[in-house]
This record gives sequence, C-alpha cells and structure tokens, in this order.
Amino acid sequence: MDVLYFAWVRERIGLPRERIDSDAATVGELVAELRKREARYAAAFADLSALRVAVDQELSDFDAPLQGVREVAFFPPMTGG
Amino acid sequence: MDVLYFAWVRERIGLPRERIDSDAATVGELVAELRKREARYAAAFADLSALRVAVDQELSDFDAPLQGVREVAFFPPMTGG
Amino acid sequence: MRVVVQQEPFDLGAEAAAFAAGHRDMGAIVTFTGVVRDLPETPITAMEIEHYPGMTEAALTAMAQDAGSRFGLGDVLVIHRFGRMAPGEMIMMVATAAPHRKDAFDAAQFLMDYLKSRAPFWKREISADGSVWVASKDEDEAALSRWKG
Amino acid sequence: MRVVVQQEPFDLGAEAAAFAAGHRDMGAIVTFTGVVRDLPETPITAMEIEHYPGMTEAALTAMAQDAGSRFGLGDVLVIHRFGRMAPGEMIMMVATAAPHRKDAFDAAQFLMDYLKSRAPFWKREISADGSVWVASKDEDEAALSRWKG
Repeated sequence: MDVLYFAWVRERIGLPRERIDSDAATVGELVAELRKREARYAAAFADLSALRVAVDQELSDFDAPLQGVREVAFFPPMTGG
Repeated sequence: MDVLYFAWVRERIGLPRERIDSDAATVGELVAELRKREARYAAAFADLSALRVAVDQELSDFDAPLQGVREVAFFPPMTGG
Repeated sequence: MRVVVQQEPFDLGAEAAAFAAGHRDMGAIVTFTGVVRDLPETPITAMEIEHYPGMTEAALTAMAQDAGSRFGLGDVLVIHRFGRMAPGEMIMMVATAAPHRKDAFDAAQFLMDYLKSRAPFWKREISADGSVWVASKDEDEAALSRWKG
Repeated sequence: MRVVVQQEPFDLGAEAAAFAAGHRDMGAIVTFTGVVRDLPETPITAMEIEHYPGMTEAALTAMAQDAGSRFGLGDVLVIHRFGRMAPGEMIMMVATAAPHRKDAFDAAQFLMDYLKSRAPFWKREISADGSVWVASKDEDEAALSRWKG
C-alpha cells in the first residue's frame, strides 16, 4: 500500500510517500506500526488529534479498515480557501 | 412644495410631479387634502398600507411634519436589486 | 467606495477585476450580480426600472457607508441600472472587500437586503399583453429584520 | 459545473464574465475570491500551498456537486491554485448561479466553509525568518456545523 504524508507530517517524516507492506487491519494499527519504526515517525504521529487521514483519497478516520486499500494519506487539518 | 409620484401611483394620478401649495401640517393631512381633489387621487391613496413616502428624499412616514419641506414623494414599496 | 446609477449596461468582468485589483490588503472579495431572468416559458419581453433621481444616489450611498462601517470593509461598490433591459441583461451588482470572508459575505447580503426594499427602484415586467408592476415580497421585508439593532 | 486546480494565476474578470454569460436564466450570481493579503506590517514574502493531487480534484468536485443539488444551482465554478503566490495574488474563487439571491449566497458560503476545512490544501507562510504552516481555525470548523443534516 502507498502511504502519503503532507505538510508538516511530510516534513517530520522526511519523505512525501513510501510503499509499506503491512498486515494492519485498520488505520490505527498502521499508525501503531509506524510509531515503532523510528523517532521521526513517533514524532509525526505523537498527537492523533492534530492529524487527519484519507483512505483511497477519501477523508476517513483512524478506525477505518485497510483491507483492499491502495493508498493511505496522513496530514494536518486542511487550510484551503 | 413639490409632490412626486412614482410607479403605479404616478400612473393612477396621471402625472409624475406637481407643485402644491398646502397648509397641511403633516404628510397625513396632505394625503387627506389630495384624496378630496378628484377620483384619481382618491384611487391612488385608497390604501396607505400599500404606499411609502419620502420627505425631502428620505424615507419617512405619514405622520411626518411638513414644515420647511420642499419635496414629498409617494410610491409603492420598492422593488430594487 | 463607488456608487453608480446608470441606464447603460456595465461590464461585470471589468468591474470585478478592477475592484479586486484595488484591494490587495483584503483577503476576501464577494460580488453579487442581479440578472433579468431569461426564461423560455415566460412571455416577458423586457424589464423596465423606474427610479427616483437624486434620492436613489443618496440612498445607495447611505447603504454603502452603513455596510462599510458595520462590517469593517476595505471597500464597497454598488452599480444599479434603470430604464429598459432585455431578458438576460444584468440589472445591478455589488462588490465588497473585507479582511475575512464572513464580513465580505454578510456585507454583500446586507446591501442586497436593503437594496431590495429600501432603494427607490420600481420594476415593471413588459410582455405582449402589456405591463405589470412587480409586487414587493414579504420575504424581502423579512430579510431586513436580521440586520436590525 | 467546472472545477479547476492549477498553479497558474486565473483571471477573475474573465472568469466572472464568462460564468455570468452562461446563465441568463439565473437571476443571481455570487462570486467569492480569496487573496493573499498584502499587509505592510507583516514580514511575509509569499504563501505556499501544498495539495494532494487526485484527491483535491475529487474533493472539490464532490463539494461542487453537493452545493449544486442542495441549493438548486444552475451552475458552480471552483478554481483553486497551489504552489507559491506573492502577497496580493488571488488564491481561489468560487461562483454560483441560482434563480434567487439567497440560494446563490448560501451556496457560495457553503462551498467556502467546506473548502476551508475539507479540501486537501495546506498553506505555509514564507518570510525572511523561514516558513510557518498556517494553523486551522476552530471558527472554520464551527462554520461547518450550520450545514449539517
């Protein structure tokens, strides 16, 4: 699955996207896996209330299932307009 | 004093403006005088709730005083925009 | 602030672009444009707008000034036509510039609500059968109440 | 309906005029334009907008369709830029066409409220000292609540 990072999440993790093979059943489980990887991931995912997630390009939430999903994106609250 | 008529008030009375010398103390007294003149005035002023009045080009009401006033206008509710 | 009362058509594109270009310190620009609706099923061939020369300009200027101070606007533009217009023609426009979007939107709606019921314009619809004065709407009068006080 | 996501500037005057010309059966046309504020006292030299290619277009299209059906619009236009913009440049615009003014205004505000908090754009302010991500505002989130249900 492709995992994308935007804005300061991208900056903290240090890359815009990566390919991750994971057995995580939900977004929340994927986040738990990522947090354990390295300090920069732990820092990016420290406060989930400051993060938003999109699953296959649709806004979603952290208990969304990942089965069959091709793309997950993490980012701060949007500031368009 | 100049008395002006707009929209269907103008059409009913049959002229856009006229010079009227009156001792009426208020707009209401002027209306009472006009009503007595002719049927077309009585028709135009039959229902005051369907009329609006401007005194010296400011929206006003029927008990407004006329002392020193140069221009009074009668018309239906506005439909701008 | 600019208030224009004219018979001629106006150029929405040119007016909107010029208005925006003049307010680079404002984050939000709203325009409203009113059009004579061109509806295939109606027999209306034209709209005619009568106004009260002198009072019209004064009333629109007072409304624009009121909107400017109530909503902290950087600028206001009001253009309103009178005379005869064909279906599809633009009748009027307002533009507002404010630091943030809520004030720009509120000010434009405030101006429209006042224009509809307090500016001395009277619309008449012309068809092959004759002409009919457009009646004022209770809802337009009601729309004013939210701006009171 | 037209949704555009682009890096290049857009021409507000040309867009507004073309949008209005296409909707002669609509009585009310509203535009909103967002501008990078050019404030003399701030040290901001540019605004940079990051977005999520693919999702951005889909999200804006869904919002435009939702606005169209909720408010009975004749048409909707959404243009939103990404990349670097200087102070005074236009960031985005929306335009709505409806039979009557309330729906055109409501639809434009609905679109702006959703765009602010639900379209995948992230703003960053650039100054000589570096850059700062613009924080989302509680009031923008709160503005959405009035459209619920």
